[in-house]
Amino acid sequence: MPDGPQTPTGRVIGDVIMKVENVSLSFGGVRALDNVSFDVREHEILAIIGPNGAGKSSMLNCINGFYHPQEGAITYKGKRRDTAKPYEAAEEGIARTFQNIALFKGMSTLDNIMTGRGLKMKRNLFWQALYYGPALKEELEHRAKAEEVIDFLEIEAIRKTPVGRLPYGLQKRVELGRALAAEPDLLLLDEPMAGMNHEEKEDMVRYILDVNDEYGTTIVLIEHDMSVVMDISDRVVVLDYGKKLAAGTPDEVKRNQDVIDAYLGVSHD
Amino acid sequence: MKFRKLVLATAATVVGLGTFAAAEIAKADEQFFPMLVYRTGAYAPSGIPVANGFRDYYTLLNKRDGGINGVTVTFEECETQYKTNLGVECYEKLKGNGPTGASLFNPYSTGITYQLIPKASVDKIPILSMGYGRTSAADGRVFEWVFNPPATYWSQASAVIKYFSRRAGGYDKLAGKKIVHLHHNSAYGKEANPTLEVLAKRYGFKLTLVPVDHPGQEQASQWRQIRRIKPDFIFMSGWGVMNQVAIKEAGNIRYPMDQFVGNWWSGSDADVVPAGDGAKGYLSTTFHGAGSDFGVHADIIKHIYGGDAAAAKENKVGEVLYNRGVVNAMFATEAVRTAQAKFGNKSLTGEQVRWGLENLNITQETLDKLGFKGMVSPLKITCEDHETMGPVIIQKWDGAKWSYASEWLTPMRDIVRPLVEADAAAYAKENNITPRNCN
Amino acid sequence: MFYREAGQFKTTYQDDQAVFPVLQDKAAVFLLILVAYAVPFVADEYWLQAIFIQFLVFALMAIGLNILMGYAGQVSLGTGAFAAVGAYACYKLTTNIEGMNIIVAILLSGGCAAAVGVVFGLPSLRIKGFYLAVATLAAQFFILWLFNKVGWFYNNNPSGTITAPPRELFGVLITGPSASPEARYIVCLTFLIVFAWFAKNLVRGRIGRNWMAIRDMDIAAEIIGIRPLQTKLLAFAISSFYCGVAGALMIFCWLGSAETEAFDLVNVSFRVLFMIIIGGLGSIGGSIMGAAFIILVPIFLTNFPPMVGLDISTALQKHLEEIIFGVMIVFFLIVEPEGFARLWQILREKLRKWPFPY
Amino acid sequence: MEFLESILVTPFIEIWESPYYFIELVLVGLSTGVLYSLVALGFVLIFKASGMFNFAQGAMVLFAALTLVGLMEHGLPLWAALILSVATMVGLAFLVERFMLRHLVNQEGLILFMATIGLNFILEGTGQLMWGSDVKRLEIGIPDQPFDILGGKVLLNTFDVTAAFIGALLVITLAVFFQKTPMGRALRAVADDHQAALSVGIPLKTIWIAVWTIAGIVALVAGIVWGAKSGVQFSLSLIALKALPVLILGGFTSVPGAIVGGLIIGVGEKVAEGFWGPALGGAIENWFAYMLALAFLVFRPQGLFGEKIIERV
Repeated sequence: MPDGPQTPTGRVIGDVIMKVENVSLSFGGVRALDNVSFDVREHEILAIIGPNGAGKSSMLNCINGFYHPQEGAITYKGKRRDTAKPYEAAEEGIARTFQNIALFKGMSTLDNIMTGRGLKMKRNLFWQALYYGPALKEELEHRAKAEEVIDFLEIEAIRKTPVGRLPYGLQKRVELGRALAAEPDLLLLDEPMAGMNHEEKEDMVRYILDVNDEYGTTIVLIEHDMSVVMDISDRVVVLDYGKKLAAGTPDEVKRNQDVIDAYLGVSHD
Repeated sequence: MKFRKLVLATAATVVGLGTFAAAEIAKADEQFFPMLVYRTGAYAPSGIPVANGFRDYYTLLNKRDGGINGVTVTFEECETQYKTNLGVECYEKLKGNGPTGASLFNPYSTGITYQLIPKASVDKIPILSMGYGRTSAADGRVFEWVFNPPATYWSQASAVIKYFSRRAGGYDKLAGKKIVHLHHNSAYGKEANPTLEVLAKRYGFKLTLVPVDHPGQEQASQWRQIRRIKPDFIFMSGWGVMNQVAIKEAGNIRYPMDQFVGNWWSGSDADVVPAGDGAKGYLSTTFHGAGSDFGVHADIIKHIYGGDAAAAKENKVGEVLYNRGVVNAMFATEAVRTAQAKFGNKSLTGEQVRWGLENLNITQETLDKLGFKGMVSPLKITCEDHETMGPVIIQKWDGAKWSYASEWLTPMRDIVRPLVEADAAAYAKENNITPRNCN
Repeated sequence: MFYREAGQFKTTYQDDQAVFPVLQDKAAVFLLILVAYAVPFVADEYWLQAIFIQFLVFALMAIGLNILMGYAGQVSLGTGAFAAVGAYACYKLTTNIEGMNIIVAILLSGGCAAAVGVVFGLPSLRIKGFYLAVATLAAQFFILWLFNKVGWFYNNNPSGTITAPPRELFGVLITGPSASPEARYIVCLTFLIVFAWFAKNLVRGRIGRNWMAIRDMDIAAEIIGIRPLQTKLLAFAISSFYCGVAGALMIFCWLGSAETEAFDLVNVSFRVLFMIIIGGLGSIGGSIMGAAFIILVPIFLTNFPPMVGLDISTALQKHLEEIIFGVMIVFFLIVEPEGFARLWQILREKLRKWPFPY
Repeated sequence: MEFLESILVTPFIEIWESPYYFIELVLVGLSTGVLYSLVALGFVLIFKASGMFNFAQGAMVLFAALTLVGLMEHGLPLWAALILSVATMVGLAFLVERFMLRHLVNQEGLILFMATIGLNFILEGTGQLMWGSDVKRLEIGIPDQPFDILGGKVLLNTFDVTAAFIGALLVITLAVFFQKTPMGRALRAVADDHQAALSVGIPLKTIWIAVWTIAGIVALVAGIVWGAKSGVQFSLSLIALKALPVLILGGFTSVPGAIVGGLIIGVGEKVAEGFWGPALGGAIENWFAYMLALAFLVFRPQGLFGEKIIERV
């Protein structure tokens, strides 16, 4: 599937691929992010955790250009990206899933996944109108790629079903499929396991690890389930009230006094 | 269950559509007159009296005279709502009716007229657009199939300027006068503009064109503009609700009604009645009398309404646009009568009726005989001149009825005819038509 | 029973992505096209001239609007204006350029309409839903005003109307008054079939998916790399192109002559909107069915009473027609809000199973 | 160049040079604007309560006015005809709820919109079927006399002023009703969240009937005022189109937006027609209103009184 560097099992964490430096973001008077800094290394799985309203989703939104931070800088692959547009993020290889499913409800599973391939398809309007020759060839090639994703996520049976009719867990899976179809270098997952039962969670964890493992995709995820976070992430960033509380390996974070306070509700919640 | 019903309904629709297409009746010695009417929609207040006028006159011919020289008059209405697309449908639906097809069409809409003009020569059915439609159709050499007697918008405009000059005390007094043309912002409303511009140049009056968008419910700013200009005369080419609002607004700025002249589509009862007392003294052009005091009305009330004058009034008998329908129907049937003299007293084709129109010569005697004495001027159409430039007269609304307020005004042929010929020539060139020779 | 797809297996993705994957469908569509081409040999002039050509023109326009609204989710009420651009452009092209092929002229007119559509599509980046719909009314009113006001658009003729000049294709007259209804019908039919096919191709490929993505969730679409402005503008351009071509055909093959009034809001923009809502948003076939419904039902209602021998006055008949038409619209929306396209789908499902209940 | 000057410079000089003409246009614009607000309010009420973009509002104006004038033609005095007309609009509200809204709960906005177009046809057809398509004169006793102000420099009309006053009165009544009464608050609650409104025990059915009734009465008043001006006839249903730019400007759900939007559009189009019209060839009012609204929207997509939309994912 993706052309990224193939890492053997027992992945090698690479260089810093993205740097978040002193990012601040506010809406009106509300400060959603306050001077947050961290970095993401190639091939790693980085988890962002924190209580509700800590600014986790806002952080992801800043990374893929949906929000533009008022202060600070985000550098991705050596380029500033805090002022870029969302579609530019996609063009640079950043894909994303959403906390509240953001699938295209009127389209089938297959079409949803095919939209993920859109950036890689080049045939112009005239060929497309004819649906013949190069356009047809291209369409079929990408269909094959999309089918690989479908196989990988084991959603063959719902290929032609409009996603609006799928159960929640499957929708989450299709959304992951759409992100994967883009063959991203950096995958942002916003609570991929929220609202899932135990088995669905296990499946999802497996897919995430497989993606990371097989294709070397760098993953930044937001997750509430601590056991999952501690199990799969290489490093963890903790946000609270828009501020970075702590960062480090799961073990380090677990022992951090501020984090324990925040989670045990000393300060709030 | 629901689903099954739908299928049945669809099937019924399809079957229904198929059968009525085939329906066709043929009878001998009938002359068929199609009627494109608008009894509903935004322009219904104007459309209803016109349609009633046609209907009553056709019926009258059958009841009083037993048809035209024994040939029964038949007619069928088709509702256009003054819309072009429905006009096409009605035209296609009616053009083949009757034993010999439609005699002629009276579209009663500028848009539909334009639309039918090219078709007329192909389908060989003449168009009689009485006082509306394409002005340059007056050039019979190019527009063989279109007739627009007794006068066109351009002729009318020249007659109105003539009237203004008389009010001002002579053509030389027009210089420096301010005249506003308040017009419907459509092909119809703009029609008089070029002629007025030519006249403005010739007589040195200052012309201001003030358009009003469809439907014309809102004219406050236009009238404030007019108040600022303080024109000596206003000429209006309005239609539908625009007329009523304009008359009301004129009162609002205290504009003297006797300097405000509507064209012949802006001077019907429906235009002045809603404005109430404010409309008293309002002027408009016309080419036929208003009211129900003419011979033909007596016949209509007698033969159609059984002498019941109230029922006749209910049906608009005597209103300006009703009378227009009657006059138009008379022109149409007289054209058929003229053609019968050549082709025999039987059902005539559109082509034969066209000949009748082109040789139509309505003399004063004919008018007297038909009950139109004093209502309309004699008229003679020729191969070259499909318009005749008949005289125009100004009528005045006194709050209850219309009455003549000027002498008959003849349009300025020397100005209008060259414009007509130029436009006709341009049309001929654009559409690869070789003008015929009338000599 | 006869509508079985058992045994028709798809072995390639290409087969699987065909427009009509089921053999019977394919056959039915071919048959339908054949019948459509055979219509001129049986239908009389009234049907061809007043109804079928009108239907073809409006079906094309409905496809255009459906691309914009049904697929790209941008509500527009400017259809009439875009059609007018096509019509006036075609008039200017054919009357001012000697010997220009009429088909080329019509296509170029579509191009002009597309350009105008793009300009009026620009606000769509910031305005959504009904607000956009009302904003497109600005296009509707402004463009018609312009064509009415500026004499250049109608070659300064004093009548202010445009008239289709006679033009030939392969030696057969297809526009102007002398062109036979049959020839005009065939031209319009061919345009409709070809452009319906193009539309179908566009909406099942990348471009169509991008449109639908923008429609369903514009934020998510942008985040997976779909440029909202380009995608929306492309939808406006293609949609307006269709409307422009249909507008040109409207004057050149149907009405023959018109002023701006022929393209007004109620007669064109709203009418086409009804067609796609009744037909089904996001369905090419639905657009065609919707056009048929909106055009045929009033004609049926007008002709029905005389057909069964009822003699009622014209006005009464028109009022009844309006009321029944209104009731039918409401009824259909209650029974099947997703339009004929969905109804057709249900019918197909039933057919596949018939005569077995499951 | 000359053209640009005629639209960019000359009008402003003219405004400076003829202030009374300008004032007159503004006043006329305000009095028309109030009536636009009135029609727009009908839209806003229904949109707030049922998420329905009621295209039939114009037809309701026609229908209500036709009913009133039709009854008066049958010899009823004004007050009796008024009561019966109001009763008719209430009946209409019931019918709409029973046969339309009830079956269309939770449908998409566009479907609801289309349904109101169906209703539009029904009302236009029924109104004309019952009372005919003729233009009818409506005399309700509002004095119609021009009068001078500012020393004869500016001319106004008692009818316009009275009509504006009636419109303003109704608009204020409605605003108060929405803000202060329990019913009004309930309506606002429904607009914000159907489910929530249901859960606190407000029957949706009652609210729909109430709101359609109010919209019907608003339509009746609009119909009376416009009808007295130009005669009651089919064209009344077209004034709905004049309310649309007001709606975009003011926002579909904002009562103050409809009021202020109406005034802005009224004044804007009159002044534009008066000063820019001559240079552009006139009859620019219609598109100018839409262009004004459009230009405004591009800079402020949330409308006049809407809050800034923060998109979330």
